[in-house]
Amino acid sequence: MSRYELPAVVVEHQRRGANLYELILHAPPIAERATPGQFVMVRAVRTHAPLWRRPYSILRANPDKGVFSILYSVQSAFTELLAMKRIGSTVQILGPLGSYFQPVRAARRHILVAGGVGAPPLCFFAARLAPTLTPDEHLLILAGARSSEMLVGLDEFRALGAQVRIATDDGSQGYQGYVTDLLAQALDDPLETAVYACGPNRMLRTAADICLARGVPCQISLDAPMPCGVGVCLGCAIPVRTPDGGVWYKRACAEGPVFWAEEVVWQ
Amino acid sequence: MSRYELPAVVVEHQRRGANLYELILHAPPIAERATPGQFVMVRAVRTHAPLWRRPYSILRANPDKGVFSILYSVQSAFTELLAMKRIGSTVQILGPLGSYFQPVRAARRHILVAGGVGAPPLCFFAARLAPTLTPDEHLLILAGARSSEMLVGLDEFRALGAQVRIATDDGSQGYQGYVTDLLAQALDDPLETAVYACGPNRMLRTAADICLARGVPCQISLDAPMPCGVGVCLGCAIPVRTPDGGVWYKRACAEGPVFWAEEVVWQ
Amino acid sequence: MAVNLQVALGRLRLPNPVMVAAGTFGYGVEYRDLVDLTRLGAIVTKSLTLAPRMGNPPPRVAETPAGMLNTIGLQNDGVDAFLLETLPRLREYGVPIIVSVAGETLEEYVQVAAKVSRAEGVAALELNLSCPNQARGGMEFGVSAELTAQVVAAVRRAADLPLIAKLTPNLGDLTPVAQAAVDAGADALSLINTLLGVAVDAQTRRFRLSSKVGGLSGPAVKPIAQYHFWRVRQALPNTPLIGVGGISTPDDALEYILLGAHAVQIGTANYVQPTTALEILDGIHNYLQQHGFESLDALRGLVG
Amino acid sequence: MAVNLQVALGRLRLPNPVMVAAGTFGYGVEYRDLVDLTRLGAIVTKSLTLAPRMGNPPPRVAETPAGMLNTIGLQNDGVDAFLLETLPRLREYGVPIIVSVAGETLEEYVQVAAKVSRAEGVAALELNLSCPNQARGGMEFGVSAELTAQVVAAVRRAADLPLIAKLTPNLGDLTPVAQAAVDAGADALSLINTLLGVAVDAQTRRFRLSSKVGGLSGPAVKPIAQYHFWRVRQALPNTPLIGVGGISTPDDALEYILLGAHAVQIGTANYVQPTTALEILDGIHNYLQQHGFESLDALRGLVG
Ligand SMILES: Cc1cc2nc3c(=O)[nH]c(=O)nc-3n(C[C@H](O)[C@H](O)[C@H](O)COP(=O)(O)OP(=O)(O)OC[C@H]3O[C@@H](n4cnc5c(N)ncnc54)[C@H](O)[C@@H]3O)c2cc1C
Ligand SMILES: Cc1cc2nc3c(=O)[nH]c(=O)nc-3n(C[C@H](O)[C@H](O)[C@H](O)COP(=O)(O)OP(=O)(O)OC[C@H]3O[C@@H](n4cnc5c(N)ncnc54)[C@H](O)[C@@H]3O)c2cc1C
Ligand SMILES: Cc1cc2nc3c(=O)[nH]c(=O)nc-3n(C[C@H](O)[C@H](O)[C@H](O)COP(=O)(O)O)c2cc1C
Ligand SMILES: Cc1cc2nc3c(=O)[nH]c(=O)nc-3n(C[C@H](O)[C@H](O)[C@H](O)COP(=O)(O)O)c2cc1C
Ligand code: FES
Ligand code: FES
Repeated sequence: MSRYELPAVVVEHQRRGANLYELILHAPPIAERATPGQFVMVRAVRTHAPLWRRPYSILRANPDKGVFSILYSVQSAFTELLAMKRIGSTVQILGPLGSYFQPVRAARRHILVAGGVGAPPLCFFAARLAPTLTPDEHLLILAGARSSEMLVGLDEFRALGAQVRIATDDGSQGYQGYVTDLLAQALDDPLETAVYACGPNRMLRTAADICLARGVPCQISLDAPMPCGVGVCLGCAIPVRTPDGGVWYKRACAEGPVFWAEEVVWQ
Repeated sequence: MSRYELPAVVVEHQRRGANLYELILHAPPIAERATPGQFVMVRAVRTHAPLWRRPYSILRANPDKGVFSILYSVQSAFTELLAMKRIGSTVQILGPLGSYFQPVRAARRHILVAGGVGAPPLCFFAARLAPTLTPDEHLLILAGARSSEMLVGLDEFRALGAQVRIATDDGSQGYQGYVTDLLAQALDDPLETAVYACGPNRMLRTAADICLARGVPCQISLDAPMPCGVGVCLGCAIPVRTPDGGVWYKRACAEGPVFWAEEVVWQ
Repeated sequence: MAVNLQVALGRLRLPNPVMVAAGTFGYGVEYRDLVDLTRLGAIVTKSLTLAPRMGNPPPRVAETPAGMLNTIGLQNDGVDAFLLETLPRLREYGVPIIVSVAGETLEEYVQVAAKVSRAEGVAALELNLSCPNQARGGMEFGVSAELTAQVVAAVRRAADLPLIAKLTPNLGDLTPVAQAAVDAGADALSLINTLLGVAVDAQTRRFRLSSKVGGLSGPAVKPIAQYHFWRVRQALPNTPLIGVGGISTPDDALEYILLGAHAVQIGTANYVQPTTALEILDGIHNYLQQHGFESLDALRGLVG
Repeated sequence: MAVNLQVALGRLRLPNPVMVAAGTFGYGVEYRDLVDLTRLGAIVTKSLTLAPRMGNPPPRVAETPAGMLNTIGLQNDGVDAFLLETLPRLREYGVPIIVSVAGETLEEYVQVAAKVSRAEGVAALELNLSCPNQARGGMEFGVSAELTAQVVAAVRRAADLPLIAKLTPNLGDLTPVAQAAVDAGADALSLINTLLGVAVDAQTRRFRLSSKVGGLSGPAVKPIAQYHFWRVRQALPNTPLIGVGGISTPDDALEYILLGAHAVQIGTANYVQPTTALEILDGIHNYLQQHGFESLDALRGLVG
């Protein structure tokens, strides 16, 4: 575990969709150590409201250039302030943090299920996974969003040679309906498949149910409010099954955000 | 009294000194009605901390172009956020507010005493006063600041044909000492003189004392915390003498910020 | 879908639930050029005392994280000047006028209330129980159930107007005071008034307020206000309650309504954005429409 | 000018006045790679109970304006695991360790305290009096002067360590409880713990916390914490007091010291900026130097 708390310079700040922005940050120690699925805690400006840092998944990292980036959508006060950051200014970064996606080596088909702004860690994961695949291994991306212009990272996924299937709530692109419908369909043949998912918790629960029912190994990256991000506040508790069949809490920020689907107790 | 609450677009945002910035805003109704000495209440971003709007004096106004500007120094949370505003973004403006400097028509010498970021309303006043002066009237600016690079508006004052004398605490430009020393000196001959002052309250008190002792009419623009700026909260109380010799409170935002020196009761 | 925003707090009927809080909107008329007064649910005036009051010396206000402290000290023109000069002007807007009544003695409350009740065009009285009680060393009336009952009962007898008791939060448990106020004849309760607070300036090494202690308000207090609101709601399920404290967005107001409020009051937020009450009114209207509620009754108390 | 930052709170001597508050810094070791633990005035551990506790279901935290609500529910590994596994690792840093003791019964406080007092390398105990009292329907021990006195006296007898009583702010007047704690043998007082608060999500129409009510902390509470601090300081001029609540800058800490604090604790701010305590320590040092104070004694209580 190597974590850093440091000011990172904004190298680029680009619009990446209807309401999506990519913030590229110079922070060599983090760029070097980031693993797909991990996140950073971001502090954009010195103000008491919003109070907490916010967690953002790492979208990509270039250790050679010492940069990494995050992708965010402007939703409320924090992201409104984040959107005001100019090139050359700094944001405070704490990271890299948390657990990461583990490639399932026994699988020959890797299905990445991305819901809305859940896509960033899967983009990063796909980018690191693709070059390691053997010719008989497949990478399938199932990307869902409310609407076409909320879809994230499609070009990147395609550039990696992945197959991409799309679902939108409003039918503006691809299948009209939930991305988990596409997952159920893809798992008609569940053999030698592994699933990696990130998105709204409701989607993750459905994805987990689908995979568990079919015996497909599945990793999910969970969302939880995170005051500290480093395991001290115990605010981000996720109920998990203990070996003796009971329930206890793990921390989404420390043991997570990526959990094995069978661990999680949905409430 | 015509006041407006409106979003104003940032037309320009320029560095004007060591830690000084001019924000030029498009807001025709305010540009048209602004009178020197008046201020606007500014809300830069939608956040709960800092909570209050901040009052800023109007530095200049161009009714033809529908723009006016304020000048500020970055001091704490509010001004840090203000400094992040980009051209094309908006700030909420409430104004123009408060009382204004009244040219003393009987005077032949008009002395404007500016302390630090107290200069903006006097710049505006000088700009409106200068063209109205007869050939035998004089405009003298006494500008003080902690240090040379904190001096504001000197070029503008000089461009108006005003005589400018400078005092800095550290002696980095002009006289080393308080600007009120320059005032006392200038009032060796107090005849047919009027004084208009804006700056830290301590400076204003000294200026008021000097003027009152010499029978020189003096208007001062006072600083006070201003939650509302429009006279409803009664937070900005300034003790003043009542006609019957007692003391009562006036509101810095409504009856002020510009008061006649003899009104104010210093505590 | 047409939505109905009218509310009834006992005898008091309001066109909508969004009022402006005492002391944060002047006497009402001050904002007339910036806010369409006719659309407000009600205007609560700044608290009135028998004689004009000068208030406390500056500094009277201090900004705090997401909040502010004030020690205005009840500066006001006195009830007579209000009735003579301000009320007639305010009445013209047709907006329900709730007069906030203050006092340092039981008698002062009664006298102010009696004068107001004889005037025309006042919709209700709100008793500011956070006033310092002269007889008990400046302790707030509202921290004592007994004093609260006395003030409410006495005003009840003196004034035939709907009566709102505004509770102070400066005690551990508000429910006995709330119960006492209702038992003594209050038609509705407003909660909360400001919380006692202190601020220090480390650079000048002084208190930030002339009186050292002041009243805390603003977004910062919302969780505390909602806690007290929720407890009083549980204790008095049938009393109309008015939620006050930290409201600045439609969601803030809706939270109180969900907790069981019949109406809300907007305080400090008026300073930040004078049009807040109207924006909240529009926001509540849209929320009801979007979520398919025909009136506030359907929403009230859903979170309990 | 050399400045001396050492402080003595009765028997408890600390290298400097800046501690991290219970429950906001884990057991201390979690931050070791991000914060130079050896420079802290003291580490207050998260509160320990007799048996391991699972804590409350999520959601456990909610952000509020300039603050946060929490309902962690005393999740902890239990005192035995702490003493066996964590304390030895923490001891290596040489930083004073203050163990926070929690309990749902008087006996639990005593047993936890007794176990800790037999361990090596603990500088003091802090009694978390905001725990729910099982025998009184979950009411906090600390809202009752009588219960507070009982807990403090019993722990005093059971454990020979400097004893800090940490007060709850959830009552109108803390001074009787403070007095009771000191009379019963507390060497020092920490104030305040979190304020009771509620938050609602207007969109989902639910409480934001699983337990509905939680504890409010962060910058928002500073004026309230300083009010209580100031009152207790006046009532108990000779008791060492530790200021807690809303501290995130050197000025915040200095304000408490000016009000008469011997030390301060940093809570919620650790989450926002893990190095806050060290930045505050440096800031206090610079302030003393710039303003020509040789020690904290010269500053303490200048605002009163
Ligand atoms: C491990 C992890 C990784 C993450 N990675 C990413 C990422 O890569 N990209 C990304 O964009 N986000 C990510 N998030 C989410 C991110 O941390 C923020 O929550 C998100 O950016 C919203 O921030 P905000 O402050 O603008 O909105 P918030 O204020 O946090 O609000 C979040 C949502 O709640 C709503 N909301 C706010 N206040 C209220 C209220 N009073 N009532 C009802 N609803 C309300 C807002 O409208 C918004 O939709 C991640 C979260 C986790 C836990
Ligand atoms: C009528 C009027 C006109 C004005 N016109 C102008 C103008 O034209 N230009 C201009 O720049 N300003 C003007 N001001 C002042 C302006 O409103 C702001 O107060 C100023 O910009 C500082 O804002 P801030 O929020 O950044 O700092 P604030 O947070 O308001 O702090 C102000 C000062 O207090 C200090 N401070 C903050 N917190 C603390 C603390 N806890 N302890 C001790 N000190 C603290 C800060 O360091 C800073 O120096 C005017 C004020 C009035 C009343
Ligand atoms: C400057 C100021 C003056 C106030 N004056 C009064 C008053 O005269 N009477 C009263 O009952 N409440 C008064 N209040 C309290 C408010 O009406 C309201 O109860 C409190 O501010 C909490 O609401 P808020 O958080 O929305 O401001 C005042 C509040 C402020 C900030
Ligand atoms: C998530 C969280 C957990 C806490 N746990 C404890 C605890 O176990 N014991 C305790 O005495 N105080 C606990 N506290 C209270 C803090 O120690 C402190 O008293 C309070 O947060 C006020 O300080 P602050 O505003 O600096 O956070 C906790 C606070 C938070 C935010
Ligand atoms: S966010 Fe604090 S423990 Fe996970
Ligand atoms: S700032 Fe509110 S009355 Fe002047």
